[in-house]
Amino acid sequence: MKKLINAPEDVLVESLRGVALAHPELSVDLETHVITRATPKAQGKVAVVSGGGSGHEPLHGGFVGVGMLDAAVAGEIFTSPTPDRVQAATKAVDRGAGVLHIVKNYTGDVLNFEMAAELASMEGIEVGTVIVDDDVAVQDSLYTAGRRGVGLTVLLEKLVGAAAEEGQDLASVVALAQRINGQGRSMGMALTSCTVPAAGKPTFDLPDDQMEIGIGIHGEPGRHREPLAPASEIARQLVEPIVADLDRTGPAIVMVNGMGATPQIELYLMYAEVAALLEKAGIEVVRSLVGNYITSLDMAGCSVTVLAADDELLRLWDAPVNTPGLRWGV
Amino acid sequence: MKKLINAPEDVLVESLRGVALAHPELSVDLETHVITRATPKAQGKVAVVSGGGSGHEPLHGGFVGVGMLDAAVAGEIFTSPTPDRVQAATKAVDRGAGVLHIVKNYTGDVLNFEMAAELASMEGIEVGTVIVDDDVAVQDSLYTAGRRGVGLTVLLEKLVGAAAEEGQDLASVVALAQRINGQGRSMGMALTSCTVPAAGKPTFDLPDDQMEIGIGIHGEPGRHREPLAPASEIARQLVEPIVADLDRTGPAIVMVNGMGATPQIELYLMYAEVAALLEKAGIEVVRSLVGNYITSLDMAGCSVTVLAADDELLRLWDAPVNTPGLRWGV
Amino acid sequence: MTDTIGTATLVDWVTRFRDSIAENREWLTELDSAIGDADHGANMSRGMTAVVDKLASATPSTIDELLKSVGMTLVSSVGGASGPLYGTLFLRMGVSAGAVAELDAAGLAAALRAGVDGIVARGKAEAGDKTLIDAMSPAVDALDAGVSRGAGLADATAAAAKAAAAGRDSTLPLVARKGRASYLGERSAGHLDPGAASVTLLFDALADAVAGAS
Amino acid sequence: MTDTIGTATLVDWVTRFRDSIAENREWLTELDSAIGDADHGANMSRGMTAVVDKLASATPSTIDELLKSVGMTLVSSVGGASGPLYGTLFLRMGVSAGAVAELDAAGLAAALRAGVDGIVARGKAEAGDKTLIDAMSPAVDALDAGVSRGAGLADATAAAAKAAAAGRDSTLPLVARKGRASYLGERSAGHLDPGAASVTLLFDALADAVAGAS
Ligand SMILES: Nc1ncnc2c1ncn2[C@@H]1O[C@H](COP(=O)(O)OP(=O)(O)O)[C@@H](O)[C@H]1O
Ligand SMILES: Nc1ncnc2c1ncn2[C@@H]1O[C@H](COP(=O)(O)OP(=O)(O)O)[C@@H](O)[C@H]1O
Ligand SMILES: [Mg+2]
Ligand SMILES: [Mg+2]
Ligand SMILES: [Mg+2]
Ligand SMILES: [Mg+2]
Repeated sequence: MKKLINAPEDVLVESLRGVALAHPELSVDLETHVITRATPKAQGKVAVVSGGGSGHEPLHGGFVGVGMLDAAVAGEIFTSPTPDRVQAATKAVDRGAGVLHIVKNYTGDVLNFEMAAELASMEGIEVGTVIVDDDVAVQDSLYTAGRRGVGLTVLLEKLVGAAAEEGQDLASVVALAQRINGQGRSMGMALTSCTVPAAGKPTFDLPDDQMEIGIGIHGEPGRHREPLAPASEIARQLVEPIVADLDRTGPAIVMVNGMGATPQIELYLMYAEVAALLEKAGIEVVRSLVGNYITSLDMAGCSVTVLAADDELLRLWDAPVNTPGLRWGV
Repeated sequence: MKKLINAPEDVLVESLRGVALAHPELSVDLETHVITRATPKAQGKVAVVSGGGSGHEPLHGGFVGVGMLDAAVAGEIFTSPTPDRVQAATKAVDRGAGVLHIVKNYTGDVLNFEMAAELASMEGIEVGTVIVDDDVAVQDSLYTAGRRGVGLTVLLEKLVGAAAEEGQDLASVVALAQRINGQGRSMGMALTSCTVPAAGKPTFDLPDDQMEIGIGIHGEPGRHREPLAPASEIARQLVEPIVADLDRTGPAIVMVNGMGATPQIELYLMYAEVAALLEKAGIEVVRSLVGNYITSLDMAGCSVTVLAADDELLRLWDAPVNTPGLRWGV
Repeated sequence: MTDTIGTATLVDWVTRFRDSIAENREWLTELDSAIGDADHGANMSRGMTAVVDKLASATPSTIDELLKSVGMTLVSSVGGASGPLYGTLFLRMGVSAGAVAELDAAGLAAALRAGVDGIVARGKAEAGDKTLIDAMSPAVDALDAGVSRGAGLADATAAAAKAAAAGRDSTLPLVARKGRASYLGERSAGHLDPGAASVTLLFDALADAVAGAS
Repeated sequence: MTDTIGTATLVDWVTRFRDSIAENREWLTELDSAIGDADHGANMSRGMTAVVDKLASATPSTIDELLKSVGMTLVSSVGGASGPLYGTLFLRMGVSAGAVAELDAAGLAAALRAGVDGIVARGKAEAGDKTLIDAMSPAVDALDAGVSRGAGLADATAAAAKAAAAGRDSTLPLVARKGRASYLGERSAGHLDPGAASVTLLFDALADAVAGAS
C-alpha cells in the first residue's frame, strides 16, 4: 500500500486536522469528525447536513460553507458515521427552521441517519430527509437495497444549499431535494481498484487490460468487467444507460467526475466525449463540472452525472457558493 | 497503460476540446493549443502568458482568467510548446502594455520561450520574462541547467496576475515576479511513476516499498530512492531542505500539491504535518492551498511550496481570481 | 448449579466475541472486499473493542443495562450497516430481558428473538437475501428448538452456533438482495456474506462463554 | 561525377533520418525515460514527420532554403529542448550554405560546423555535459578531418557517423550537467544521452544518403 499516511487508523483524524488548519472558515471537531461553518447561517433558515463514509473528498466536508452545507459528518473510511454524531451535527447547526439530512442510499447511511433523525426529533428538532439514489448501474427494485447514491449528491447539495440559503422553508427544501433526486442519474467506471488503508491492499484485483463498468464509490466491484476500451466507448457505456433511464431531453447540468487518481487531462477528454453523446441524445449541457468531486480514495476512473435542469435549478446553481470544493459568485 | 483516452497522439487536442466545451469563459484554439480569456482584459494593462508541456493540469490552462493568466500555451505532454505558438499567444493578448512570460526553468521551455520573445520583439511587442526555478531538490550551479521550476509557478501566476490586473506596468510586474521567485522554494516526492501516453508504460519503475524523493513534475526520477516512510517523515524530508534554503522566518503562503493520483484525504494529512514542521521552524502559514495544482499526469505523490509573504503579496493573493483552477473573491 | 447466565457470562461473551473478531478481522475484511467495501472487519473490531472498554470502565449490574450498554456502544462506535443492526440486536435483547440479574435458556432465547426481530424491522431483510439474517435466524430458531425440547443452555447455544455456521454457509450461492452486495447482482453469488460470517463468531462466543460458565 | 550533394540528397538525408527515428522511436523513448521525461522519441518523430511532409508539399530549389525550411519546421513542431536545438542546427546550416544548388565536402563541413556552433550558442552545453553536443562535435570534427585529408564525401560522412556513435557511447559514464538529466545528479551516470543517440541516427542517415547518391 502506497499512501501518504502515518498509521491506517489515524488517517481520518489526521486528515481532518489538516482541513482544520487549511480552512479557518470551517470548524472541525476532531472528536466527532463533524465539520461546520465557523460562522453559522442566520437564525430562521433551514440547515443542511450531509455525511457518510470518508474517502470521497471533497464530498462532504469540502462542501461546507455559504450556499451549500451547514455541516458534514465524516464517518470512518467508507463507513457511515454513527447516529450520535449525525445528531450532534444536526443539533449544532439547527437555526430553528429545521434541518435537511442528505443521505446517500446505502444501508449503513440510511440506518444511521434514520436513528439520528429519531434522536433529533426526540429533542424537538424537525428533520427532513432526502435519500439520493441516482446510480443507474444498479437495478432498482422494491425487494433490494435499491440504487446507490453517487454523483448527484454533489449537485443536490449545491442546489439545495442555495435554496436553504435564500430562506426557503423545510418543506420546500425537502420537496426540491426529492425533485432533484428524481431527475438526476449517474453511472461510474473504474480503471483500477482503490485501497482502504485499514485493509492495506486493493479491494479487488483488476488486470491490466480490464476495467469495471458500473462501479460505486466504495471500491465495490461494478456490474461487469470487460476489456479496456477507448474513451469514446467508455463514454458511451456511461451515457447510454443514463439517457435511457432519465428519459428526458432539454437542458441539463452535467458532471464528469474523477474517482481520485484520474488526472484532469483525462477528465476533460471524457467530458468532450460525454457532451457529444448527450447532444446527440437531445440533452443540452448548460452547466458543467469537470474534476474530482466525489472520489473513491485512490481509484482511477470516472463517473458521469446528468441532471435535467430548468430555470429554477439554474438560478439556484448560479447562486453564490463559497466552500473549499466549490466556489463561485462570491 | 490504463487511461481514459482514445489514441495517445490525440490526448492533448481531445482534452482541450473538453476544456473548450466546459469553459465558455475561455477561448481554446485547437490548432495552436493556446487558451485565452474569452473577454480580453482592458487595453493598457500588462498581459501575462505562461505555458509549457501538458500533463500538469490545472497548470497552466486552468489558470487563465481574470486575476491570473491572459493566455496559456499547452505543449505536447511534458514537452515545451514551440516558439511560434508562444508568439501567437503573446500577440493575441498584448494590450499595448507589454507581456510577461512566466517560464519554468527547463532547457526546452527556456529555449522555446526565448525564441518566442525574439519573434515578439521583432513585431514590436515588449516582452519581459521570469524564469521560475524553485525546486530545492536540484543542486543549483552556474555550470548546470539550474533548478527546476515547479510549484512556485502556481503562486507566482496568481500574484503576478493580480498585479497586472490592477494595472502595474511591465517593469513592476517583472520585478515582482523576480522577487517572488527569489523568496519561494519547493520540493516534491513520488510514490509512483507516471505514464506518458505516447510511451505507454511508466517512465520509471518504483518497487512497492520504495519512494522517490526530490522528484520533478515530468516523471523524471528524483534525487534518490528510499524505503517508503510515514507521512511525518516524508514531510520532514520535503520541509527541511526548503526551510534551510529559504533561510527565512515569518509569514508564508504554503501549498501542499498533489501530483495527480493522490487523494485529498492524503494531501490534507500531509498539510497538517507540513504546517506543524513549518511552525517549529518559525514560519507561520498565513495562506494555504491544498490540492492538485501542478500535477504530473497520473503520478502519486506530493510537493510542498513555501513562499515568504509580506503585506503586498498577501494583498495580491487575496485579490479576486476567477479561473477554472483557482477562484475566490469574485 | 442452576442453568442460567448472569452479567459475568455476558461480559465473557462479548469479550470472547471481541477477541474472535480481532483474530478473524482479516477474514471478515476479505469477505467484505469480495462483495462489499472491505470494512466489515475494521467496523466490528472497532465496535467490540469499544464495547469491552466501556464495560471495563462501568459494568452494569443488571442484564438489561448491560445489554443496552453494549448496544449503545455499538451504535455509537461502528457506523456502517453493521453498527445499527448489531446495536439494535443488543438494545432489543436488553428490553426483552428486563432488569434481572440472570437469564435462563428461555429468557436468552426470547431476548435473542426480540433482537433478531429488531434487526429485521430496521434492515427489512428476509431469509435468503444474503445478509446476517441468514445466520442469525437459524441460530435463534435452533436455540428456541433446544429450549422447547428442554435442552440445557450449553446444549442449546452449541446447537445455535452450529445452525449459525450452516446459515452462513448457505449464503455462499445466494444472489444478494440487501446491503452493499446487492449492487453486484449475479456477481454476488459464490461468496459468503461477511455479516453472516461475523454472526457465527457471535454464536460461537456465546456457546463458549456458556460452556465456560457451567 | 562531381563529389557534391544537392537538394535531392538533402531530402533523402532527412527522409532517411525520419525513417530511422521512427524505427528507433522506442529506443529513444527508453533512453529518455531513464534520465529524462520519456518524450525524445515522440518529439523527434513528430518533428521529422512534419519536416518530410513539408518538403513534399514544397521542395525548395536551393540548399539554404531547404535547410531553413527543415529548421523552421523543427522549431515549430518539436518543442522541448530538442526542437530549438535541432532547429538551430538546420537554420544555421542554411545560412552557412547560402543560396547554392550543391555543397561539396568542405561546404557541408562548414555548414555543420556553423550548426553546431549555433546549438552551443543556444544551449550553452560544453563537451562532457552529456548532451547531443557529445555526439555532434566529434562527428563534425571527423568531417573536418576528412575534408582536410582530402577524403571524398562518402568517406568523410562515414567517418562522421562513426565518430558520432563513439561520442554517443562516451556519454554513458558521464554525469549530466545540462538538460533534464542534470536534475538526477550522480544518478544520470550509466545511461546514454537520448539526444546524443538521435544525433548518431542523423549522421548515419547522412552517410547513407551520400553513399546512395554516389
Ligand atoms: N438490510 C440489511 N439487513 C440485515 N443485514 C444487512 C443489511 N444490509 C447489510 N447487512 C449486513 O451488513 C453486512 C455488512 O456490514 P459492514 O460491512 O460492516 O457495513 P457496510 O455494508 O455499511 O460497509 C453485510 O454483510 C450484511 O450481512
Ligand atoms: N543545453 C543543452 N545543450 C545541448 N543539448 C541539450 C541541452 N539540453 C538538453 N539537450 C539535449 O536534448 C535532449 C533531450 O531532448 P528532448 O527529450 O526532446 O527534450 P526535453 O528534455 O525537453 O524533454 C537531451 O538528451 C540532450 O541531448
Ligand atoms: Mg462500509
Ligand atoms: Mg520533454
Ligand atoms: Mg462493509
Ligand atoms: Mg525529453
